[in-house]
Amino acid sequence: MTESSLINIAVTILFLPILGFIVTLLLGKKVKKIYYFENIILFFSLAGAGILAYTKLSLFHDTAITAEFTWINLGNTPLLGEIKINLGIMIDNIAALMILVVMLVSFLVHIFSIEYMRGDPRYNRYFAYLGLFTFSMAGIVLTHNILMMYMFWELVGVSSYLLIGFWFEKKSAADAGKKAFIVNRIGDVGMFIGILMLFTTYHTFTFDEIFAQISNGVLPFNSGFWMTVTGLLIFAGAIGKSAQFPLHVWLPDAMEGPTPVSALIHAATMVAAGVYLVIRVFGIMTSDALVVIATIGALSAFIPATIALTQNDIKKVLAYSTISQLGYMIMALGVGAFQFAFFHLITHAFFKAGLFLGSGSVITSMHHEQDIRQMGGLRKKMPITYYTMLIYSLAISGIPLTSGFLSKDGILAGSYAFGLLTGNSFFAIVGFFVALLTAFYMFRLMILTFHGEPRNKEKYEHAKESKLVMTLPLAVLAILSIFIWYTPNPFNPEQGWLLSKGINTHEQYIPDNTRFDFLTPAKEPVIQNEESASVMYSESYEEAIQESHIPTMLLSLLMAGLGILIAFVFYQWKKINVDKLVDRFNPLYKFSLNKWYFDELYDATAVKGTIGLSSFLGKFDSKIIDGIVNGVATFTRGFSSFIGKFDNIVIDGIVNFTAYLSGFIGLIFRRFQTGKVQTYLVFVLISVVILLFIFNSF
Amino acid sequence: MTTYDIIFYLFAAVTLLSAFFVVTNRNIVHSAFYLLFTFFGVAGIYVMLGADFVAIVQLIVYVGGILILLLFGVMLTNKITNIEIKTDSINALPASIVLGLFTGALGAAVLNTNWKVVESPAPEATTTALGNLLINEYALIFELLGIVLLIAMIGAASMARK
Amino acid sequence: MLHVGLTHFLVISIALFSLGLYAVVTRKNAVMVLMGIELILNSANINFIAFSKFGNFGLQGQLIALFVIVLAAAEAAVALAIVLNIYKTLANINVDEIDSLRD
Amino acid sequence: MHSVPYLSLITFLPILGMIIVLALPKTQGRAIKSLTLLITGIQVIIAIILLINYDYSLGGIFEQSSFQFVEKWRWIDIDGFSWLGKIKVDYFLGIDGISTPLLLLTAIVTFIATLSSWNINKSIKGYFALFLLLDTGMMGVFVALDFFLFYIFWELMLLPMYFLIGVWGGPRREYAAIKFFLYTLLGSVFILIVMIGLYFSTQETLADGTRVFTFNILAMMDTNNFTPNGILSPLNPNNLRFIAYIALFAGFAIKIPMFPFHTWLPDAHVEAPTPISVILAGVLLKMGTYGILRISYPVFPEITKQLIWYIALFGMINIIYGALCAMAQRDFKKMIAYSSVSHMGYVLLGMASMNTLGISGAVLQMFNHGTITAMLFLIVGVLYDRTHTRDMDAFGGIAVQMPVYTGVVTVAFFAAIGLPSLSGFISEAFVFLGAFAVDLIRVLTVISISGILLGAAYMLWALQRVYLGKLNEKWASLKDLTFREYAMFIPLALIIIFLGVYPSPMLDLMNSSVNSMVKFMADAQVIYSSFGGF
Repeated sequence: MTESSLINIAVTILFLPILGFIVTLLLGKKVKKIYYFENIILFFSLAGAGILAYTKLSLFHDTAITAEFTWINLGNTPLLGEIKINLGIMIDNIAALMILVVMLVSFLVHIFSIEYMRGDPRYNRYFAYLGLFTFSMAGIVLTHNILMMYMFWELVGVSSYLLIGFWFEKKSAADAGKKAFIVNRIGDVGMFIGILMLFTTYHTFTFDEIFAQISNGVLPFNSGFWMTVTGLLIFAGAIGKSAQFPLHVWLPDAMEGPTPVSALIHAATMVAAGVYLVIRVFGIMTSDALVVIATIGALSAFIPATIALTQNDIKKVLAYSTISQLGYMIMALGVGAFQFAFFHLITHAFFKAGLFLGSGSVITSMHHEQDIRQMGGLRKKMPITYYTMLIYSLAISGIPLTSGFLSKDGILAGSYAFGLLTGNSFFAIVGFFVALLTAFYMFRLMILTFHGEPRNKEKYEHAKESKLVMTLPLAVLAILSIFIWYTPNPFNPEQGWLLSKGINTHEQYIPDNTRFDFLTPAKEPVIQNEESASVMYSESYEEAIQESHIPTMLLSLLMAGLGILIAFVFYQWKKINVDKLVDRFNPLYKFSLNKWYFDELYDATAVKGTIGLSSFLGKFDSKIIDGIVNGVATFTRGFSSFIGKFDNIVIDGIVNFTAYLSGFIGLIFRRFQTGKVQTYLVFVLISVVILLFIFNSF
Repeated sequence: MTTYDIIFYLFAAVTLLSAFFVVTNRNIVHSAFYLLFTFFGVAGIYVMLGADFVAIVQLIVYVGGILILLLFGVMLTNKITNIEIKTDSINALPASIVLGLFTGALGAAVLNTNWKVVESPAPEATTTALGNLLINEYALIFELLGIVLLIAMIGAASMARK
Repeated sequence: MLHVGLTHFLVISIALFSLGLYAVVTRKNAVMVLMGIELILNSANINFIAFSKFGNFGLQGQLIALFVIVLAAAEAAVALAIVLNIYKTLANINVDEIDSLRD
Repeated sequence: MHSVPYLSLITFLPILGMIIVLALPKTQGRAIKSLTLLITGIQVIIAIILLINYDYSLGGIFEQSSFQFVEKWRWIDIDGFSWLGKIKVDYFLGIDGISTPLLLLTAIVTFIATLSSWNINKSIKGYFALFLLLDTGMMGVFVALDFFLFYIFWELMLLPMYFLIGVWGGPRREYAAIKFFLYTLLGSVFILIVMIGLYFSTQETLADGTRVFTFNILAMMDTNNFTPNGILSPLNPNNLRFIAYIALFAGFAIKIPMFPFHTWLPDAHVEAPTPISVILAGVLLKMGTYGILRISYPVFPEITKQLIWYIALFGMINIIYGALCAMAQRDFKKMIAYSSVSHMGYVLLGMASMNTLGISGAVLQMFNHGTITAMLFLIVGVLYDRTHTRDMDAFGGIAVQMPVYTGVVTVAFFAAIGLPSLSGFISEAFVFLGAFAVDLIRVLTVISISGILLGAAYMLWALQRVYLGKLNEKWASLKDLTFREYAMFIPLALIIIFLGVYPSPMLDLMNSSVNSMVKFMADAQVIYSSFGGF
């Protein structure tokens, strides 16, 4: 297995899904069973991704494999110098792991969808879109330059648009797709500006070349401030895609799409792309930028968690939970706990995808009922779904022996250590508090759905366990949510292969004075290409992490336990009357139930403002600008008619007088005007005779 | 008075008298018949002037063609059954006066002019000479006339057909 | 009376011309107008031939007269077609009543 | 080597077609249409032949030797009148990397427009005769290198356009046609004035050593050719070059159309029949920007340099203003028309950058916008043909009824939004990359980028209102695309996708010329500054 064959595999798994997309889309009408083609392709992609990840991590562990070709070559240009745009593939450990996760989840969702979507009139097209999405996502993961990433970034947005609005007959679905795309675009605009700044400064889009130049001290506009700005602009893309505060509003609406799509795109992969992006460009984030990122992450973790407490739609709860968990990851990046962010990305991908698929299973058996108040008692009817979902819920709450515990604990430890090192313990506090909220709302969801008495008897009677094609993916994901895949020690992930070998860090490339002290390694990095985990942190940070490990673990366990306990007290044992509590804190409840009024706020400001401005400008254009044009025309016409009148009255007056005179004379001669040719001829003759006599020469 | 003179006056009288009747007769069919005599008279005058071929052509074309055409015109534009084919005249008085003056003026001009007359003996037969002229010096005009005739024929036919 | 010469022919020509003109000017019927025109053409022809004989121009005058005859034929045909057309359109060939030109 | 006068052929072939069309009897509608299709098809073939024989290394722009397929001979040559001086006008055609893409575009768009004209039923003969005349005018503008000739072609396309809108248009066609005509005529007057001014300021040296005034555009770029006292000569300290530049720019700006001269466009588009809208947006708008690149820029490099901030400003206004106005429209076609205003703003912005990226982006955007907007107007046309309304709120759920058509629509709309992998993205990205690199207009560029957000907003909104949602029962019997409509859409869609995935062929085509132009503009600053005054 050589590097070039790895590249070949990567290219193959990148382009297989687009082949699936094209074939399935074009033949979808004609061949009923064409969706098998897409599924088979996905299977091969998954196999390729498995081989790729395994080979990369075992054989080429320390090298990043890249391959590129020149896409656009403008040659040596007069003012800008050499301009060449290369596209290419980079496979480092992170990309290899990520592609595996993407393909795995994608494959499972494909399988799940075969049953879930059965009977849909656009069945084949659904799979085609999934293919398009998988292709775009693979592109994001495998690229070695930011332009290509942006391109696939947008393509992911489109496939998300198409899939959210898949049932476009429903207005809410079409609206949600549009909202998702546009809100994402807001972030993308920022990202695009960031890309412009990078390109203008470095004349390349390739990550490695940019990093190399930054290491040499070349900064945008030669200032650390602009480096921060550039980093944050790029991060704006992540805000949009990962549905971070303040652009998180699209994700809950995106739940209008089919549930497997929510699992794939809006839980596991696409929304994680933002995190992936920040990981990719982590090397250019200055300390200021990181603080902003961490703050955004913390807010995004906190706000949706509070909203999730009161939501009644099973998918909405999960959507807000997703935002919250993504906020965790972003916050982890901000506080420098880079590898835990990625770790959490992977574990979250599995258990959140599982949660969504599980909810999908519930929703199908309940005949498309999504309101948890109508459920209850489903545990007996759907045991497999129940137990798998229980595992996911434990994982997301951070209970030991699950994967979620490992990664979440790492993030909390990171923020704790950050607090220790910088004295800023805000992120740690938020982190722990959100852990409590997470445990609470997840178990609220579980209890309301599966425990207790069925609240809607009729639907309950018809509910039954889903078929094997649907439960199998659930089982696979549940198994993947167990700690054992990541580390042998369920309490210390650092010993696992994933963190010790799998996830390597880039170094930070920005000048020392713009980074956090703890991100400055004590010793010089050894060799450029050699990636090893210890490169980026200072020794003090290592110590702080060690120090915070035990307290974090205990505290987070406490929080999770507390959250679960409260949930049981409220909903299972009903020791406290929830309704009374709601009445008591009605404003707060309303605030949370209405999602902090973000939609209303944006509607009232940005949307109304833009539409107002546009309709104003539309009127302005047709009334004022066009009015001026028409006014000029009218004026010209008026002026010309005035001139015409002047002409008529004064100038023409003179003429008319002459005319009148001649008319008077004409009056006399009018009699001659008979219209009879012969009479004219007589006049001619008369004239000839007269002339003859006048000029007579005889 | 030679015989030539007598014959001349005869023809002149025929021509002018019949022309007068053409002009003054109120019955249009009669006018047409008088016109026949006028043409004969003119043809005679042509012979007097030594233009025998033109005289023949005059007879053939005018008498045989144009007059028939005119008669057809008369008959097609008036209902045959109702032979109220008399036509009035207008402007008779002023026209007479003016034309009188006009004729007087012309006549005065002709009579008062001292014409330089170079009598050329008329050739015995003009046909050959005219033919030569037509296909040599005047070939183009000859051709053009043919075209004009063709066009006139087509035009007349198409106009009358509508 | 003198020996018949150029002047005689010219006088006849003038007389014919005047009579033709009179017809053209005074007669109402369009066919009559055409007849007048024929008279005028004939008078012109007499002139041509007379000058041809007395002016020593050879046969050219006669030739022109021939041309005139040809053109007269063409003219008669076209004019009659027009008259017929007018008659069809207006049911009238009285020239004095056809005065649409006036308006 | 190129003994075949391809450029004359491609330019005057439609005239030949027009004569044949005029000779054909009125009743032969099919024959007339087929003939026009044949003629435009041959034009596409000629354009491809040109492309195959094109030498990518030659720059063009300012020297005749690096133009290709040049045809030059004396056309008007008057020396007889002493009071008039000598008037010599060349028949001078040639193409370089800036005009070739547009020539190709014109050929393609005209061909597609012919297909789309198939259901014209009102006096077919007149329509296609005018259509072909218009074709000649458009081709001529892109190949002419003599200002006089350029102007003739420029005017030549005005008249057919007037009639095509005024006779075959919608209910308010007379108003729209007059507005279009007067507006463009106003622009033409500006151009004419400047043309005459330049003529009397430029002298070309003939082979026998005498110097004569010239309309040769390339000669106008060479500072050696300026007369000392010419009114537009930089050698004249009291020259009026600044005013002339503004006038010329305004003349071209009307055609683009640049804010605030854009109001003829929505009216003309709304009233024009579909194929004419396609040509209007696909080709005619490009003439404005092409004129600026071909004439304003290299003839007045020093003033261009002074004014780039304003050009960029107007570009920005066009982008944002056009987008916001588009958002406010209910009329589908009007919305697309305003989107054209917005998209042409990118061209202006790219040109203002005066570097390779920006100008390449601008030229590419001209081409891409030509294809994309052609597709958009065809899309409206398809819907209008079937429903006879363009009110977006009257539709809804068309996607259910016409899935293939909606697929096409999605491709076109996303191309207009600037989705990567479709051609619109590349040109917009290049424009922004180029403009961002210039310090002076960076802020404007950043503001302009919000245009891609607004673009997405109005396009998706329209997509939703017309195609998504519940099917309006009124349209439950609509038929999906016909074979002819496939033939219109598929080539355009393929071009859009191909250039989105692999834009290099087009960029390579223009690269030498763009570089040569950038270099010329940069070098000219030095030369012109030596004249003083600036």
